[in-house]
Amino acid sequence: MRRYFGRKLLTYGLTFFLAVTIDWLIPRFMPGNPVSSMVARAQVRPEIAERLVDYYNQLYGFNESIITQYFNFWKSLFQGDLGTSIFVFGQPVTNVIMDALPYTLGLLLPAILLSWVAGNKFGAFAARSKYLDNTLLPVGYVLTATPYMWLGIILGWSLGLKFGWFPISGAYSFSLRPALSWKFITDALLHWFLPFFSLFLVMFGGWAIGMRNMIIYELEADYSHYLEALGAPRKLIRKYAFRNAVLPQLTGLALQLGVIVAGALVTEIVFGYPGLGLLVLNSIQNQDYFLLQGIFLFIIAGVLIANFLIDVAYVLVDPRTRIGMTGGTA
Amino acid sequence: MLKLDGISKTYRIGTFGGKELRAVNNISFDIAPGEVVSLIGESGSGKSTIGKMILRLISVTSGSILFEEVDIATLSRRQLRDYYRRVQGVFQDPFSSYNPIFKADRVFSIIKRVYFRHVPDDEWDAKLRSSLEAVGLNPPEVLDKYPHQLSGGQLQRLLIARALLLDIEVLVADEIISMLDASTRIDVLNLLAELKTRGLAILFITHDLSLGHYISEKAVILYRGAIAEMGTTDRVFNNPHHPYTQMLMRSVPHLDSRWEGKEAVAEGPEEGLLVPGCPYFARCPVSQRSQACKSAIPELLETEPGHFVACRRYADILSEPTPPA
Amino acid sequence: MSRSKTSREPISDAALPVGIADAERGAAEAAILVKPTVGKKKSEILYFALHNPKLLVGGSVVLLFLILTFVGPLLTHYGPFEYGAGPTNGPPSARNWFGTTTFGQDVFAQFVGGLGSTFAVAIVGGGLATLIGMIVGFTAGYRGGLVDEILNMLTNIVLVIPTLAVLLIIAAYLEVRGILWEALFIGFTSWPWAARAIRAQTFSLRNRDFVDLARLSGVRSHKIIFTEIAPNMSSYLFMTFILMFGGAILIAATLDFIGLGPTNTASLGLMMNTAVLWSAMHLGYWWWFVPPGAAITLIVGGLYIMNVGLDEVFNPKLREF
Amino acid sequence: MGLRVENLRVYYQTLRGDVKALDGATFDLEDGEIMGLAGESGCGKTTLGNSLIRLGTRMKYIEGGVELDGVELPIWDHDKMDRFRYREVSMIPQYAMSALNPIRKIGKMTAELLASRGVAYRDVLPSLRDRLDLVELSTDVLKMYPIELSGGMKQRVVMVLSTLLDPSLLIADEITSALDVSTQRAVSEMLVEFREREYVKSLIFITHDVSILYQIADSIMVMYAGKLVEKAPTDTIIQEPRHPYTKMLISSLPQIGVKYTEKKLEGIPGQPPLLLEPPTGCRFRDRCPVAFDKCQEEPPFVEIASNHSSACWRTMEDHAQA
Repeated sequence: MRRYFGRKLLTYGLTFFLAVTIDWLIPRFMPGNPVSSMVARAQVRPEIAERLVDYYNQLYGFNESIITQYFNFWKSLFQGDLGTSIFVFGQPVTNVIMDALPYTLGLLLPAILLSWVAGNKFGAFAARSKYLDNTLLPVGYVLTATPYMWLGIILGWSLGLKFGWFPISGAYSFSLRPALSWKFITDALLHWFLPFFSLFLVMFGGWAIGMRNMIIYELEADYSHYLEALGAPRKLIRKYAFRNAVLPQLTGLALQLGVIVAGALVTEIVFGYPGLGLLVLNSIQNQDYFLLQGIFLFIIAGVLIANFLIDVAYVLVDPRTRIGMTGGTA
Repeated sequence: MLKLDGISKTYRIGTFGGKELRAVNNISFDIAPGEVVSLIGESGSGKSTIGKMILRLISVTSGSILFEEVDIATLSRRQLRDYYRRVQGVFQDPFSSYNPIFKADRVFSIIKRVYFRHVPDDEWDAKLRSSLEAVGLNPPEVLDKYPHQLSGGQLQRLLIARALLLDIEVLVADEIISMLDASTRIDVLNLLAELKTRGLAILFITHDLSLGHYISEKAVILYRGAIAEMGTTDRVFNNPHHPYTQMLMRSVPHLDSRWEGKEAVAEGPEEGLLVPGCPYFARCPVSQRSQACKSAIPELLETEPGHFVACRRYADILSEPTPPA
Repeated sequence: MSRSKTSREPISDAALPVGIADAERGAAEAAILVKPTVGKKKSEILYFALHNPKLLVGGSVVLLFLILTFVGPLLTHYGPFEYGAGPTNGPPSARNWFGTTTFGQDVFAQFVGGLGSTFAVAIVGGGLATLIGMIVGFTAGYRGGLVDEILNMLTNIVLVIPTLAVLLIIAAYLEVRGILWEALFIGFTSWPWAARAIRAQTFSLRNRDFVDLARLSGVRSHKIIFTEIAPNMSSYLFMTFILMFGGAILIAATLDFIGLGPTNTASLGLMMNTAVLWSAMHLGYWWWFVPPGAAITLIVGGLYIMNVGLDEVFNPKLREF
Repeated sequence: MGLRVENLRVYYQTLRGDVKALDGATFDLEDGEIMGLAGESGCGKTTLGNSLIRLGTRMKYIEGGVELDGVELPIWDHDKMDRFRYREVSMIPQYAMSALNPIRKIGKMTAELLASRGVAYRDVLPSLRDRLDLVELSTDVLKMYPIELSGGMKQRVVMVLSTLLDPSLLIADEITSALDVSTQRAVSEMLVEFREREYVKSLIFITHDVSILYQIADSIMVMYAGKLVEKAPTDTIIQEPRHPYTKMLISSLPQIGVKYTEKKLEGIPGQPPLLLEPPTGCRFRDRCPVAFDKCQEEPPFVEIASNHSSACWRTMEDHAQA
């Protein structure tokens, strides 16, 4: 058991280290110097611009040797100091991100979990008969082929604008202040629903197809045939097949996280939902490099942690990995 | 001609070390020109691993394989190519030995391109036809056909014909008939026996004792990677010394005598795991199972001319002149 | 190194002559996993391909958009970004089939231009991803041992890193971005999926005896990969490319939508980006944002369904009858 | 009262039409009888075995009746057969080593399976323990996962599981072919013990290895290309087979003590026919050394001596003159 997690931690540690290095390297090797292009946009007279460039270089330590820059980058990273944001002037990057994070997580976590459970149940159901298979499955394929943002726009336009059931921008109406009042919560939920629903639908299609294929494969496995030969009821056979088919879907979830996070960011942009997605868009438009780098690190850390949690869940759920590792074979 | 000198093969399980699995443990025997040696062992005995090591498909962990006194591990790519002109192999599953999306006779065009590039086509066709007929195949029936259009027996014979084209001296036959039906199996076996009369040395790898007895002059009985007993086939089969061989003789279903007594199920420790003493210790019924058996690996002793046994029981007796009880 | 057990399996699961194989299949058939194409006659595969509904539907959808990419620009005499092609925010009309944007640009022209760039990015990006996937997959699958270990770790690392986050950094600093940059980026970040699939298939083929037989005939290992293993997987490689192609379209659209796509050419993602920025959704200019998204969904959906059809053609086990 | 099978015909649906895998089988099986079912790959023995309990996905029932202990088995109807499965007829499959659900403890799976068949695990536990002892497995196997057991152990668990409800007929399909010689003998002897202790009333033991049948079977039935060829008590089949195919098959089996140099054995030339369009008349006709024009007509599978039936015009002739 220890060796299994040891190897996993090593991979994730290496990945984080590599990601942080990329994050630090890119600004240094890209054409043009971030500070000078930042100052140039301020359109000040040349001699002032020059002093500004020195000031910032000195402030951000660009003038020190590469190695020391790298170390103090790591040092500041551990102190949680990711530099100050340009877009939200003067605010430390960490605070800006911390404000936006709850919205993204509030959107992402329920969408992932609910779509995973519903998708698997639906996929198993669709594999029950040929008729269901031919009617419901193409829907799954279309859903999973839809770009996240486009489904967001379509839902926003149809359910939001045309039918007017749901608000289509922002996290809560401007007239309200965040408070634990019932009124505010319902309003926030209404704003939350469309981005959540569009994320949910796209992921739902993917899990349904994955489960349908896995279940058909498991129903053809030897243990299913054996149970059938002993006259076991369809319900028991299908229950075992589902249990076995869910395991690869769990690893599938871990591998899809990168794509899902990207989907969440763009969906936020469509609905103007104040999460990391909107932050990304604004920082790109305002060339706020430090905020961008901060968001990059948060996303990487989040995905790695999620992957590790899924690995832990997998070992708990699948006895074979548990037994296999401890060399328990008789 | 081909000499195995104390060869072993160990596999590391798990990426960073962890358990070590010894599939083959210090095996030594040799194959003389024109001699048929049967290598008999059950699954997990390491017999196929030995076959693959001789064909240099897998590396040897320790010890060396000498072909005409030259260690094959030292052969360069070009020398290896010449080695394959004189030593060839045929494998167990006829349908896995052919690339399913090409015609079956492509195995011939591959060796033509590598070894007989400058032989004119008509001469090559004649050579091909004669080797096909030599293995009892009728050329128009088997040429220009996909593997799935031919039977297991025909496919194996094609491989033997391929080996004959290279006019090899040693053929490693790894369970080549175990997947054939009883009726076609015996014809391929007879074919091998006839090749022996043409001076071909064969290492016949099998788990079936009766096949081994039918065709070979020398028999090597393997158990969990080590030689249990070795010698001329008659001596080993008619007068087995090692308890494992005796148990095998008792368990093999005959067509003329029924099993007597009872045979317990043997669930020894997991295959290949490093066992300090005699590998057969866990299942050995012999009463004098002494501490010596548990601690040291018995070496191969010659109990009678041309008959070797790896069992502690014979070591003590041999030191005294009287024959075993 | 997996040790093959020499269990005396009387029924070989490979393709015995059809009559015998099927007669004795019984339980053995259920245990057969996805197998590379068995050397069926080419005409037979073609026959099943032409009669597979999923393949036909998916294929024709993709073909339709491909034709539209070439024919489209001839049908409209406006450039994708040309102003004054019609009234601002005009709904679809005879003059502007897909209506116009807030700047009076012809949506149909943008749409057709966008299609072209999306296909270009997807082909180059998807192709590059499949190529790298093949190189990594073949080497890891064939070589095994330590090489396999290292390549596997590399694959897992690239797989775990959210590619979008990496692009955030690169694109933010890159002023001028063209289609080629985007395609290269997609190719270099989405290959792990292909590598994993090809590695698994190569590993299963490598243990087949015909690879050992080729080695016994003095054939060198890279030649074995390309003359013995790869041809067996040709259908598999084609299907992997289709998935990579579809994936590339989706990623490209996402990048363009965030504004990290090419700055100088029209693309479906960019159309949706400008539509959202100028709140076409809030104002109800559906003709501005429906076509680009619909095109992507139909193309990628068509590709996926085509892939399922191909899988049924090449892998008879999945075929229900 | 045992098993009566009357002209059973089961085909395989393939893309190019129906493979006549089992083309009319008529035989009886008495209570307490262990019948060996022998034949080469492709002869239809697995198809016959499967059709008595569960038709595979691509198997198609054509015609024929099966009667067990006087009751007709509805083998053509998958759901109706459930009532008989496990209680009356059970099976040790060819894939026994991978037949256990990998993510379920063996005891738990047995309990759920029995519960689904309306049997309480508690009532069966004592006899389950005895049977595990018989197959030399300790009872803490019930608390383990299948991955923790070796192939041989998993197969013995399946042997116990399949016979837990004392079925009248047990079908064992190629259970010894993947085992080592020593385990092979032990497992075969265990099956005989199952019959002695009346865990099963009658047993069909399917294998291509005739010498195993000589050790444990009371009678042997040989099949060729989807047809029954000969059925007789074991000693008769081995010592004085009457059908040409059986004779050639037995004589081609190498035995310890037989050497190539002394007695060269003969195989059977040619290959079995493809069953997509099987030849008319006797299907062994092209490979049979004693074939004559009468063989154009299909020989019936009839009794040519007491408890000895065969399907060959030659054997009927000798029987008529004898």
